[in-house]
Amino acid sequence: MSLSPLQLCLLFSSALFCVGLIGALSRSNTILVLLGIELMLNAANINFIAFWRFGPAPAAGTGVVFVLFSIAVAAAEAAVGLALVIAVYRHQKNIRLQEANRLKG
Amino acid sequence: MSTLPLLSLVVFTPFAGAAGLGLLRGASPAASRALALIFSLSTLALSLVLLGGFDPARTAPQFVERHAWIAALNVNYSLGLDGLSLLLVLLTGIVTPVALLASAKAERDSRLFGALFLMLQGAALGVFLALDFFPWFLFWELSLVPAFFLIKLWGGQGATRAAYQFVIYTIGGSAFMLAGFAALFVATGTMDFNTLAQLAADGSLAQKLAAFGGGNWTKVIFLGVLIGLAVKVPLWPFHTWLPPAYAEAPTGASMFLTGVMSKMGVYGFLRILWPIFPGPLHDASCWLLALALGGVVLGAWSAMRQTDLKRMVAYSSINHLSYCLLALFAVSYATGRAGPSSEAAAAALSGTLLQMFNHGLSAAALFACVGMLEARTGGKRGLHEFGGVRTAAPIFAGLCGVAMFSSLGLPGLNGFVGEFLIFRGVFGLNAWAAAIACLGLLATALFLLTFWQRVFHGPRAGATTGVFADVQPGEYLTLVPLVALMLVLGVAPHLLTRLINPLVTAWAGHLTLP
Amino acid sequence: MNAAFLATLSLELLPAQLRDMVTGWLPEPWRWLVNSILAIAVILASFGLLFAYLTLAERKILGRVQNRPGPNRTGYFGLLQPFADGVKALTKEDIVPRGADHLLHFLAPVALLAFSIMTFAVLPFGRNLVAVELDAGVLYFFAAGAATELAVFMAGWASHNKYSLLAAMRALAQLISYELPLLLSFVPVIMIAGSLSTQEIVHRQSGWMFGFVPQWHVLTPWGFAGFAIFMTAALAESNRSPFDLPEAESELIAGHLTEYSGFKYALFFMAEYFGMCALCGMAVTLFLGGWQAPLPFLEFIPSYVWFATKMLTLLLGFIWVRCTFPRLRIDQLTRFAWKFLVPLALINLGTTAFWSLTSGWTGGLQIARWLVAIALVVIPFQLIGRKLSAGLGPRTYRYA
Amino acid sequence: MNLSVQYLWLIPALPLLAAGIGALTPRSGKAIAAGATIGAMGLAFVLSCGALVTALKDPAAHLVANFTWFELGHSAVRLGWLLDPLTALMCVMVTFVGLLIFIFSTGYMHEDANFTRFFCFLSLFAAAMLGILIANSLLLLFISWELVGLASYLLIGFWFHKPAAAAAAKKAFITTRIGDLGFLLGMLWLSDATGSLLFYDAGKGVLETSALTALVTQTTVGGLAVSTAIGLLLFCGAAGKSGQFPLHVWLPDAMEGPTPVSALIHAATMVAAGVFLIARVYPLMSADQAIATAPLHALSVVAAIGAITALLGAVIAVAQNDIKRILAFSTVSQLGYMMLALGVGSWVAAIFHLLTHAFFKALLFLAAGSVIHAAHHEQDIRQLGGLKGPLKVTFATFAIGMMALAGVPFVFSGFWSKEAILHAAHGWNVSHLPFYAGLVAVVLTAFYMTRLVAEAFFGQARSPASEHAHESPAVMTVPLVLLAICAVLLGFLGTPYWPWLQHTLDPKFHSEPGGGGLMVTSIVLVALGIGSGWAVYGRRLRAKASAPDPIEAKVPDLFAALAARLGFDELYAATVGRLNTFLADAADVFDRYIWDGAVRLLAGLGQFTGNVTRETDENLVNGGFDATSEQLKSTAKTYSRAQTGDTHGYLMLVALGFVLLVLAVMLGGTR
Amino acid sequence: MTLAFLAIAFVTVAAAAVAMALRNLIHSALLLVFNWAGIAAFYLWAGAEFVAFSQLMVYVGAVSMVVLFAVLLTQRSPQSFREQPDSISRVIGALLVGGAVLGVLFGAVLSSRLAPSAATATPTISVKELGSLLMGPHAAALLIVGVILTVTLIGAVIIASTDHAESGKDES
Repeated sequence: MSLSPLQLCLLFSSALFCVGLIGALSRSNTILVLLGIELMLNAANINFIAFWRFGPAPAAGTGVVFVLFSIAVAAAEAAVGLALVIAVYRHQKNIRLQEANRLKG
Repeated sequence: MSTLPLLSLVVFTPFAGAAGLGLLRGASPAASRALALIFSLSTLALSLVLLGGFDPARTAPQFVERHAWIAALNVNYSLGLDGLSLLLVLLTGIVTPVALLASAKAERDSRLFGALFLMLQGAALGVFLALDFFPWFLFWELSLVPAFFLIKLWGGQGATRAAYQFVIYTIGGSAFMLAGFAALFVATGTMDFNTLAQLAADGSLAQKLAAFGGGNWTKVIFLGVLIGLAVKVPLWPFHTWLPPAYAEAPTGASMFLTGVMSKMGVYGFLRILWPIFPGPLHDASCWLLALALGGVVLGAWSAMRQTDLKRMVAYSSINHLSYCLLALFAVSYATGRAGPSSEAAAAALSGTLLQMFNHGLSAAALFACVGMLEARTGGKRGLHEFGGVRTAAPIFAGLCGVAMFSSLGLPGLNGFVGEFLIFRGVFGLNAWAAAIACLGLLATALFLLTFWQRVFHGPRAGATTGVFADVQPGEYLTLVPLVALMLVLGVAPHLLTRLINPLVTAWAGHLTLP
Repeated sequence: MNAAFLATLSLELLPAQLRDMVTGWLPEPWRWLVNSILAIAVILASFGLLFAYLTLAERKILGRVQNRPGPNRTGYFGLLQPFADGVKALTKEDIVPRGADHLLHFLAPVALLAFSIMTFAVLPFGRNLVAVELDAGVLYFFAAGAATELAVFMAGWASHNKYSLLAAMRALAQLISYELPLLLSFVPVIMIAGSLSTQEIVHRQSGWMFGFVPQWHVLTPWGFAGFAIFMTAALAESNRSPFDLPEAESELIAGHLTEYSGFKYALFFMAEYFGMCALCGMAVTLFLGGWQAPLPFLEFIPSYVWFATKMLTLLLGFIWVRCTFPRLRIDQLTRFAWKFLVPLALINLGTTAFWSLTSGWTGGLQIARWLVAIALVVIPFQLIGRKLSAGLGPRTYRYA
Repeated sequence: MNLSVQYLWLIPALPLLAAGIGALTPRSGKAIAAGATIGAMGLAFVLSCGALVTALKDPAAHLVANFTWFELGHSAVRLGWLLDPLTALMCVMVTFVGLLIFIFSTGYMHEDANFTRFFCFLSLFAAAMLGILIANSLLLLFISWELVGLASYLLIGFWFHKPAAAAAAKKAFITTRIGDLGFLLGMLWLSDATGSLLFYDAGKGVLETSALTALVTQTTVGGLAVSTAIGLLLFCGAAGKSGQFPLHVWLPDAMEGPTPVSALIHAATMVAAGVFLIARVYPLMSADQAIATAPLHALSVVAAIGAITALLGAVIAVAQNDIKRILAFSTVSQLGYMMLALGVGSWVAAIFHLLTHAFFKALLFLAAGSVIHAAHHEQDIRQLGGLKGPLKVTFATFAIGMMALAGVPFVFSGFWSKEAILHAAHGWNVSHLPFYAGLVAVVLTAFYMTRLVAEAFFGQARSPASEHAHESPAVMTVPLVLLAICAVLLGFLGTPYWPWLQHTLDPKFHSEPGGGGLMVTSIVLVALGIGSGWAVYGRRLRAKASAPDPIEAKVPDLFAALAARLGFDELYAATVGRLNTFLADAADVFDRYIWDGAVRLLAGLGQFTGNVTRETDENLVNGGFDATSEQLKSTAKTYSRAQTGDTHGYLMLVALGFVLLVLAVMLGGTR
Repeated sequence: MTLAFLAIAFVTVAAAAVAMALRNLIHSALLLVFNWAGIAAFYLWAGAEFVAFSQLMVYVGAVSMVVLFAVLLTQRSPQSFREQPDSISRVIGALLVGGAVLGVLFGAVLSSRLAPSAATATPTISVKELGSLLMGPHAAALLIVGVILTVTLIGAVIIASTDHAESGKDES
């Protein structure tokens, strides 16, 4: 089955995405959930670069630019997420995600 | 026409006085009374100045002041003076100081009393001088406020109820008038009496209103304005507020109410209703005549039944005012009919004006006398509570006698001239109405003489047994000017007719129905 | 070896020619591979040698400064001392604490060394002597540098020891705090040079002003300020002298290296020195005009010689600083970074912007440009400096 | 010395001035007031004589002086003075009699406290009366007419502390006022019809031919000519003032006033004003005689009323016991005679009788006054008696007056004037009833006068008052004597043989011959009257005051009815009085309950709607609102349960959503 | 060329999978850092050097530090790194859902017939081009990202910091 490099990259990123998703869903430790999410974000970045590299319009560097922005934002998000985790921990003495459900209906 | 805004001065000096009194915290009762008197006399002085500058030959309003007030709504603050207003301003100028003098002794908080009285006077002057509906209605309503407080705070036992009834009844009426004028304004875009009158004269007002609201819209508006004015005069069925209001009011207030306030209603008829709605007034005149006659006859007869002197004088003022209306309605009744010499209409109209002036004087004098009776006997004013006052206070009896005979319409005194002219006019316009009205004359004579006989004649009995002082120097100042005026005007009425005759002839002149 | 070849032989191009001689005959893909391996080998060899003798030089100079001879037993003037240390390190027992995370414990020094060595790839040793010609070379340099904190953390964490963990945390704090001024201080150079590639930066500094003054960045007001901040930050990055809190004797024993011994400790040591050399190399490239000759008539000396001399002077500067400055406390250290270096670096960005915008001024304006630039550098330095030391005053000690 | 018409206004002005002075002088200034009044009256008398001289120069002419009172519309209200023989004669009479009465009353009222005020009112009255006489405009006449009414009110009610006097004054004023209404209406109609109220105004005057013809031609309701209607209305005024049949009730009560007042007002002047008015507007009244077809002639009504009143007055007078009441009723009947004369067409005879009556009735009243004065205010003839002795002069003058009144032939004026009236009545072609009534009245008059004289003067004194009676002082008796002389002499001015008076008044007057038979019948009747009177009362003089009256003995109920003045007062009280109170009650009830009720109803309505709106507001609107919000809350609760708070769950849902989305897109086949 | 790609891909995914599976937090964190380095390698393979180096710098340099610090700060005691195993049902559920998503994605990718790009010249983007792009059309985005970064980091510091007032309260 001849797979174009683009499809390969897409497969690679979707694989990474699913691993992130499974991790986020299965682990009860908040930090790992965050890391799972981080993985998903990186998978998205991979897609960007893949489409930039193998996509129809390589000249326009928007893919790359967007990856840069995405990295920046993901970093910020990670920082805030972990800060929240620390705050929750200080309050709840453990960081199991199920137990942080005070915001329910 | 001097550059000095005379009319505004006339209207606003009393208000200034009221404000001044309001501010003067520490003024002693005597000082505040004196101040109030000076300010109210200012009106008399200014009206004499106006009299000097007044040119009777011109029927159009003089000393006109016209400033745009709310330009968007074409509302402007315009004052004007013609024969009619001059007469009433003079009347106010005379009656108010006298009323203040009459109520000099009895008032508790004379500073507030003075202030309210001056406000009342200012409002009344405003009504007589305004040429535009907006300021006119403003003053019309404004006059109610001080009147309400005067009656309520210084009145007799039933004062509160009487004051409420008086104010609410009048405001109820004027609400209809306001609605009417609002419709008028929307249809014609102006609120100025003269322009409206011209529109009515050349018939375009009817078309405008018809275009605005359909065929009988003019009638509805006419009815609204009529009710508003009828309540104030009062026209007979709407008069039930008057006796309690006048009876419960303090002497000074009732003098002013009967002397000036009731004239506002008649002024309204002459200034607003008649020129602007000649047609509808003509159509409704037969009913209105009946009501006026009711007022004359039944007013006098119910006066007979009254035991409270003030209520009796109140009913007598209803009777007298109904004469004025009778004349006006007779004129409007005859407007369409061919044949009546404008002579009769002129007589009727000048009779109305004179009657207004004369009744102002005589009613005020009567109330003053009743007030004096009350003052001497600590509030008693029942018909049977006195007896032989003439033996106790002959001079007082003399002065009160002149006032009574003047309001009786005895020739030689001012009352007769007005009534004679009214009857002369009404007889020419509608003979039967005059005939029935004569009954009123008889009834007036009857109840006034009963009053005179019960109170003044007979041996000294009831309240007059104790010490019963004759006329005090202060009271002279109240009664003598009025009585003197009655005598002078009785003999030489041309002093007044000279002023109003050209105006009346002008009115009587254009009597053709548009 | 024909005459033409000898004629063209010049010192300048010597390294390139030597390389061509060795790999000239290989087919294309293979030649690239061999060349790069060759380059790696040469760099490792030269810098390994430099490391050895640097340790020696440091201990000799330290001794001389403290008026003592320093190591002079091993060979003439102690020249063989490094090899003796090396042998000692190799033969010492490598102890791993119980309960420690073996994998991480082993991985820490390796990672640290790997990242340090990676930074040499982009340094332009000579006119066209650069291992990898990357157009984002400087960025690569600092990206690799940034990974060192990870290794420190691994070291601290893997040794299963409270104190080493704490020390690692403090070291990390210092490294992170100083990474910021380091990065900010090189940004002006990028702004003026207009490119991230190291060769381009060096080429930008060629040319002379007034015939004999080289166009080096350090000789411009913002350049000098940038160079000063860069060097201070570099000192802190490589845990040297005033900032060598992590492995200071008087502190927590050897900081995060307490649990290391033997060869792993040597590796850490080597990585530290490599890091120091790399930073000095980058300082030379950015500010001191890389392999450019200081004076026009000295152009004939080959470029890599200039590079080496400048780097060595900086290294000796480091050692000299180590002898003179007292050690800073952790809170003074961080306050110094955040409240002094970072603001100055940011203001320096401002001055550079002013400098680049006013490049068109000529004549009188030229002097005004210089004066303003100098003022922009000196005045904030005075103000922030005075403000920084305002709170210090006489120190009061509280004895436990 | 003649007085031109321009200065005619001086005659009433002088007494008015005196009245003003009197009003201002304090009680103590008795002399000043009396002096001023009498002086003014004297001067007025002199001026009146002057006016008479000018009038006699040209009896037919009506000298006129008009002026504008005030402008009204295009024209103006104009008043004026009129001088003609009628005015002059009346002025002279009024001023002369007034003067005598003033002199008399100075004595009579001497000890009264309000002496000055009395004289002030008297001169006010005189001024008003003279105003009526000289008025050339019906309006001016009406004004003076009302002022006369006022003066009479003040004078009748002079002793106002007596309730009876006060009531009498009010009654007088009201009754005359009723008459005046008619007068006013007539005047209004006249002014409306002719446009002016002046009698003689150079051709345009009301009484001049042009206006009269206009009035006669116009007809009004019931086919009556306008002039007839106006005439009748004016006659109402006259009837009221002169105490004619329906409105005579106030005259007897008016005796409550002091006797000089009664004399002045109820003998000479005021009551005569009515007759004078009809005489003045006689052309208007007689205008409709020309139209034979007219359903009713004004004058016939006048004649009828005159006859009835004459008869009525005489009959009631017979049964009265108070000396002044008897004289009052006799005045009523004599006025009836005058109206009769006017009605039958001879206003000249009426005026002649008016003049003569003025003198002898004033004489009788003053004599009665002096009797009362003497008998210490005792007025009941049954109490008096035997006064002939002590009051010689009073008795003599009283007798002369009695004989003139009764119409004793030839010597006394009363005979001639009554003769003229009867002669005219006889000549009236419409009907003879008034003539017969006149004759009966002559008999009755003679009868009650003799009864009066007999009861009062003859026999012996029946009460302490009459015993100590003593003659009045000279100031009272001198006017009596003067009046007595006039009562005698005046008759000769208008005898059929030398009708001077008639000619001066009405130049076209011609006396028809053959009055002789009539004269004989009247002489016989007078003799019959006096004889029967003397027969009943003269011979058997009353012994005690309480002795029953002879006639009363014979016809007790008739006598009682007559004594009670035929119950007119009760009748009026019953009808008019009750109607009046009923109307007053009705008006008051109407006011208090109907109109006030309507207002209260409206207020109640307002309150009711207020409550209704509050109620609906309270539970309808708010209730609905609460229910909906409750509903909203419960649905919200159900949905909120979906928020489990489990982050994993949310992520799971997102993933599943994503899967479904992609499947939908791929399978959806939008490719 | 694809060989390198396959190697990188395989290593990265494996690292990720193991990271998610491990019980020891620090190990999984470090493996994740390795994963990020793998992704950076992929970027290098794809020719976007600048992105690779920034990925290295940002993730391997900074985010790893944050993660590790977070892990350290939230452990009560060393042995607590041994986490209790998650409930089986949750893991199974996660696997199912993950599998479904994976299947869907793979199906989508395989079934899509994206035209292979002409791949004339391996597109490279120099730092200058990138700079002009960033400063040109995407200048606004750049500024906004700058603002976001400052704000979020300050926010994170505030959230995580235990200022004395609050912590005192909590500790009790």
